[in-house]
Amino acid sequence: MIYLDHAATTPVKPEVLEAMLPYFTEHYGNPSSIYKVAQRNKKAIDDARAVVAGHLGAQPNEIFFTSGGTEADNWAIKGMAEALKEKGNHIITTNIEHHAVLHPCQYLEKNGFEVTYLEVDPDGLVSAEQVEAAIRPETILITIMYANNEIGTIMPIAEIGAVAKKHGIVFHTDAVQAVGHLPIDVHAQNIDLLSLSGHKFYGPKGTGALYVRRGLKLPPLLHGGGQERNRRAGTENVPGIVGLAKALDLACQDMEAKNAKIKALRDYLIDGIKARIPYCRLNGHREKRLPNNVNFSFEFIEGESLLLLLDMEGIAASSGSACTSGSLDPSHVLLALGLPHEQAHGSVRFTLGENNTREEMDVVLAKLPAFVERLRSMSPLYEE
Amino acid sequence: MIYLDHAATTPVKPEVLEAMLPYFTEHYGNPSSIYKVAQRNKKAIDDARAVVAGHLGAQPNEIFFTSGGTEADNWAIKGMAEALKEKGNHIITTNIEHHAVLHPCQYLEKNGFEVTYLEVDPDGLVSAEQVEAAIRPETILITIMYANNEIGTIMPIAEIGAVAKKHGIVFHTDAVQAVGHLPIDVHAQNIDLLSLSGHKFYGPKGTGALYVRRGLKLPPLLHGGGQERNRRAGTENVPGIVGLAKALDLACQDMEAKNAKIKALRDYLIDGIKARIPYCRLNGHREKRLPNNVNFSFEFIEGESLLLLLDMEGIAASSGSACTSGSLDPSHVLLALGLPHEQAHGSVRFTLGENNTREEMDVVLAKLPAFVERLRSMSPLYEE
Amino acid sequence: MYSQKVMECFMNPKNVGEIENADGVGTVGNAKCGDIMKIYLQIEDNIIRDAKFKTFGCGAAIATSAMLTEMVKGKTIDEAMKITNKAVAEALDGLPPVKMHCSCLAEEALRAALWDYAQKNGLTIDGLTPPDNIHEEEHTADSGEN
Amino acid sequence: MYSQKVMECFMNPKNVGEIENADGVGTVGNAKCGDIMKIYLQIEDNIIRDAKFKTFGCGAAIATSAMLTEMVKGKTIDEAMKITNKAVAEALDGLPPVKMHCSCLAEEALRAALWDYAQKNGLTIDGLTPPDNIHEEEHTADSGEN
Ligand SMILES: Cc1ncc(COP(=O)(O)O)c(C=O)c1O
Ligand SMILES: Cc1ncc(COP(=O)(O)O)c(C=O)c1O
Ligand code: FES
Ligand code: FES
Repeated sequence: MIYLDHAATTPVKPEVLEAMLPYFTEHYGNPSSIYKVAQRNKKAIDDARAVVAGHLGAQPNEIFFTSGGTEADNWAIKGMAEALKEKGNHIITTNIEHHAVLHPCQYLEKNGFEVTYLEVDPDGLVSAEQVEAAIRPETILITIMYANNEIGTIMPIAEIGAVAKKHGIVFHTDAVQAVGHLPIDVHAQNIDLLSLSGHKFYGPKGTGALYVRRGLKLPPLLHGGGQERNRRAGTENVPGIVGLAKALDLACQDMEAKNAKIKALRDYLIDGIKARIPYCRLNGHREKRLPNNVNFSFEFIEGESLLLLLDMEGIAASSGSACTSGSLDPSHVLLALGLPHEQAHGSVRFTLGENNTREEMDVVLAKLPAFVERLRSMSPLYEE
Repeated sequence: MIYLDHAATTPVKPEVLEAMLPYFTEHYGNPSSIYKVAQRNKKAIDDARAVVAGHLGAQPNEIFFTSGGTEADNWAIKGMAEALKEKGNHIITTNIEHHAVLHPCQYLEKNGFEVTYLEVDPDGLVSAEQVEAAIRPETILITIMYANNEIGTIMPIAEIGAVAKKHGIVFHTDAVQAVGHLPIDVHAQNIDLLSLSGHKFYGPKGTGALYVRRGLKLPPLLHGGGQERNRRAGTENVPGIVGLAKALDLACQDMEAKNAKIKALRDYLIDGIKARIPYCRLNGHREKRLPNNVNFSFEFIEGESLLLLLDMEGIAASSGSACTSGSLDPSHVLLALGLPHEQAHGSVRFTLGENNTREEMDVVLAKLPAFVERLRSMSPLYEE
Repeated sequence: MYSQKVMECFMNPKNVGEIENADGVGTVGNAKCGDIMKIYLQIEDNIIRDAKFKTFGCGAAIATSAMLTEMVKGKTIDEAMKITNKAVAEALDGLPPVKMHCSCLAEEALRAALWDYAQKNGLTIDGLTPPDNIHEEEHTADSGEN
Repeated sequence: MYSQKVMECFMNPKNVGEIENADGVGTVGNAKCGDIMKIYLQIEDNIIRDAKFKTFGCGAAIATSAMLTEMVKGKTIDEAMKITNKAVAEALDGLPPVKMHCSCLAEEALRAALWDYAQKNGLTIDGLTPPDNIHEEEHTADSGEN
C-alpha cells in the first residue's frame, strides 16, 4: 500500500508503542492512588507533560491532556466563552476551520454568541489585518487554525497572536496539523490556548492536549474527579499520554531535515501532476504550506470515484471533501477558496509521511493521469 | 504485589492487549476514510459496537464510544439537560454519586437547574419510593448510579427504571462499576442512558461508552466531525474501542462463576477483618453489594497512614476518601452514610479482582490488625 | 464500503458513452450537488434497444448508471417503468445507506429520458410525471473529516 | 509521593507517646478535618528536655510530628520558637505541595504546647500568640476518585 493520508491519521511508530506497552499490563495502577506502583504512573504523566511543554515552549503546568484534538478544541472554545461571557459575546474565527472548531462556534451562536467567520483569500490565508479589523469591544476570543488540514495553508499565527495581545483578547489556535510538523513557540507567538492531537504525529488515537497559558481561567468541559489539577476529569489514559509524548519527542527530532525531505517529495508530486494532467488546480498556498500536503482539483470529475480507482491500485488518499461518503456536501474549505461546486467535488488530497519514497510518488504519477482521463471520459461535463 | 484496588482500575488482560495491537501500527487507517485499509477499521468498530450492545441487551446503534466514564456521564447529564430544558429544570440524583455525576449536576445548578440529591440510608441505598416521591412536574432526568464505587452498594435499578418509565422521565445510570461485573439488561431494567468505562473491567484506560436508547434526542457534548453518527466527534480510538469490547466480552464470560469465586474471597476478608479488629465497621450493604468490594472504617485512625503501611508490605488498597492526598476532604459517600468525620477519614477500600487468591487474603488478614493497632497507639483519639 | 458487485460495475462500467440521435435523453442532478447523470435511450417499437450514460458522481452513481442501463436494454417501456432504484441497488448486492440516493438519481434519470422520448413523440406513458430535479435533500453521513 | 526520609520517619517514628505531667501540652486540628496533633513537652531551665506526640492524621502528619519533636529536644524555648514548618519539611527532604499544611499543623502544635507552658508558668514568650485552631483552609489536590 502507498499510504498518502497522513493528515487523516498516522500509524503509531514502533518506539511509541513500545513506550506505551508497559502501562497496559504492568504499570496499570491509577496515577491518583497513593501506593508506590501507581506513583510510577504519576511520574510517567509528569514526564510526558514536561516533554510536551518543552516542544511548545510552554511550562508543564500549562499542559492538560485530553482525548484528542476535538475535545481540546471544544474545551478551549466553549470554556473561554463560558468564562468570558460577562465580558463579551463575540468570537472571531475563519471560514476554513476544522469542524471541531466550526461546530462549537455554531453551537455558541445558538446560545447568544456572535461569531465572525473571516473569509480566507484564494490561497486559504487570513491576514492579521483582517483579524484586527474584525475586533469589536465585545470580542472575547480569536480562534484561528495553525495550518489547514485539507489544503495545508499555514496561517500567520505570530502576527495574529500579536494583534490579539495588543487588544488583550484571548487567542486559541487549533494546531492539530502543525504540532510535530512545524516549530512552535507559544510565548513568542503569543498563543494563549493551543490544541493538539496525538495521532497526527505517529502517536495513538484518542489522545490530545490543550495548552492553556498560565493564569487563564478556563473552566472544565468534563466535570468529575480532580485529575489534571481539577481541570479535566477522568482517569488518565496513561499509555496514551506516554505514547503521545514519545511520539512528539520523536517527531521533533531532526524536524528540519525530515521536513526538507518530505517537502522535496511533495514538490515532486505537485510538479509531476501539473505537468501530466490538464485542467487541474493546486489548492492552498504554494509556499505557506504544510511540508506534506498536496491538494488538487481535477475538473469534470468527482473525488470519490478517483479515490476508489486509486484505492484499487493500493494508493490511499482522501477527498478534499469533509465527508467522504456523501458528495452532496462539498468541502467548506474548498468552497471558501472560491472554487465552484463541481471543482470542490473533484478534489483529492495526498498527505505524505516520513516513510514515503520517491518511487511511490512515481507510481502515483504513473497511474493518476489515466484514472483522471478515464473518469473524464465518463463525465457529462467534459467535452474535448 | 497484592493488588486490591480493582475498583480504581484494572490491568489490561493480555488477550485484550493482543486484540488491540494490530490497530496501532498495522491497521491504523482512519475508519471514516474510503479506502479499503480503513474499511477494516470501520468494521472493527462496528463489531465492537455489536459486542457492547449485546452485553447490555441493547442495539448496536444505541452504543456510542467515548473517552471514558467521565465523558459518558457528562454527556448524558448535560446533554439531556440541554435537550429538555424547555420541558423542565429538575433533576433527581443521590448524594453518593461519583463526582463525574455530582459535578455536572452542580454545574447545571449554577445554570438554572434544580437538583434533588436523595439521601441514602445507612447502607447506601435509595429506594424507588424515594425517587418517586421526589418527582415533580418539571423533573426531566433521573440519574442514579448502578453500584457505588466506594462502598459497593447496588441500587434497585430495575425498580427505579420502572418508576421513571411510569412517569415518562428519562433515566440515566452511571454503571461504571457494574458493567462487566453484574448482568445488565437495559430494556428489562428500563434504562434510557447508561455510562461505562473500559478500564474497570480489564480494558484500556481512556475508553468508555454511553448507551442511548433509540429515539432519545441527545445533543453532542463534543462537536466536530461526523463520527459516531454525528453524535460524538473526534477520530475514533480504534485500538481502544477494540480493546474495550474484547475486555467486556471476556468479563461477561462465566460471569456467574467468577463472581461466586470473588464473592467467597470478599466474604472471607470481611469476616476475617471483623473477627480480628475491634472498633471497625463494614461500610455499604452486606448483601446488595458488588462481589468484589470490601470497605471498612477503622476507628481512631486515619486512612492514608494505613494505606502507606499496607503499601510498604506490597498491598495496594485505597482510602474511602475521594481524594487520597488531602485528608481535609473526607469521602462524601461515607459522610452520606452518616459516619462521623473521623470514621469517614479512617476508611479503607479493598476491591478484589479475578486473579486474587485466598493466600493473598491471608496475608492481608495477617498484617492488617498490627497496622491498625500501631496507628491506634499513635492516635490521640484512642484510649484503651 | 461497497459490495464487490458495485466495485465491479464501477471498475468496468458497461454502457459508458453517448448515443447519437438518441430517442430519449434524460439529465438529472447538478454539479452543485456533485452528481450529474445523463442517460441516453434508443427506442424502437416500444422496446429499449440501447442505453448509455455519462455520469459525474461518486462510485455508487457510476455503478448504478451502468447497472441501470444494462437492466433496461431489451425491455419494453412499461417494463422499464417498473424498474425502481431499489431493484438497481439489489442488482448491485445493495448499497450503503448513505448511497441509496445515488440509485434514486439513476431511476430519475431513466424516467427523465423516457419523458423526453414521450414528449418528442407525443405519447403519454402511464405513471410518468415530468422530471423536476428534486435531488436536493440533505444527507448526513457517518464519517468525520481529518 | 513522599520522600524516603518522610517514609522513614513515618515507618519508625520517634517520640510517639505521652509525657506524664508534661510541662506543656498543645493540641491542634480536629477530627472533622481528619487531623489531630497533640504535642507534649517537658521543659526544664528554659530547655526542652523531652518531647512526645500523638497524631491522628496522614503519613505526612505523623512524619512531621516525629521530626518536629526530635528537632526541639535539647533546644531552648527561643530556639524552638524559630523552628518553622518549612524547616521541618526541609528536614524531611521536602513534602508534596498538598502536604505542606501538615507541617503547619506541627508548627502550630508546638506553639500551642509552648503557650500552654507559658500560661501555666505565667511567662510571656516573645512572638507567641494564643493558638486559634485555624487549620481550616480548603486544599485542592491533583487526584481523582475511582
Ligand atoms: C485541523 C484539525 N483540527 C481538529 C482535528 C480533530 O482531531 P481528533 O480527530 O484527533 O479529535 C483534526 C483531525 O481530525 C484536524 O485536522
Ligand atoms: C462510579 C464511577 N463513575 C464514573 C467514573 C469515572 O470513570 P473514568 O475515570 O473512566 O472517566 C468512575 C471511576 O473513576 C466510577 O467509579
Ligand atoms: S451520487 Fe453518490 S453520493 Fe450522491
Ligand atoms: S494532616 Fe496531612 S493531609 Fe492534613
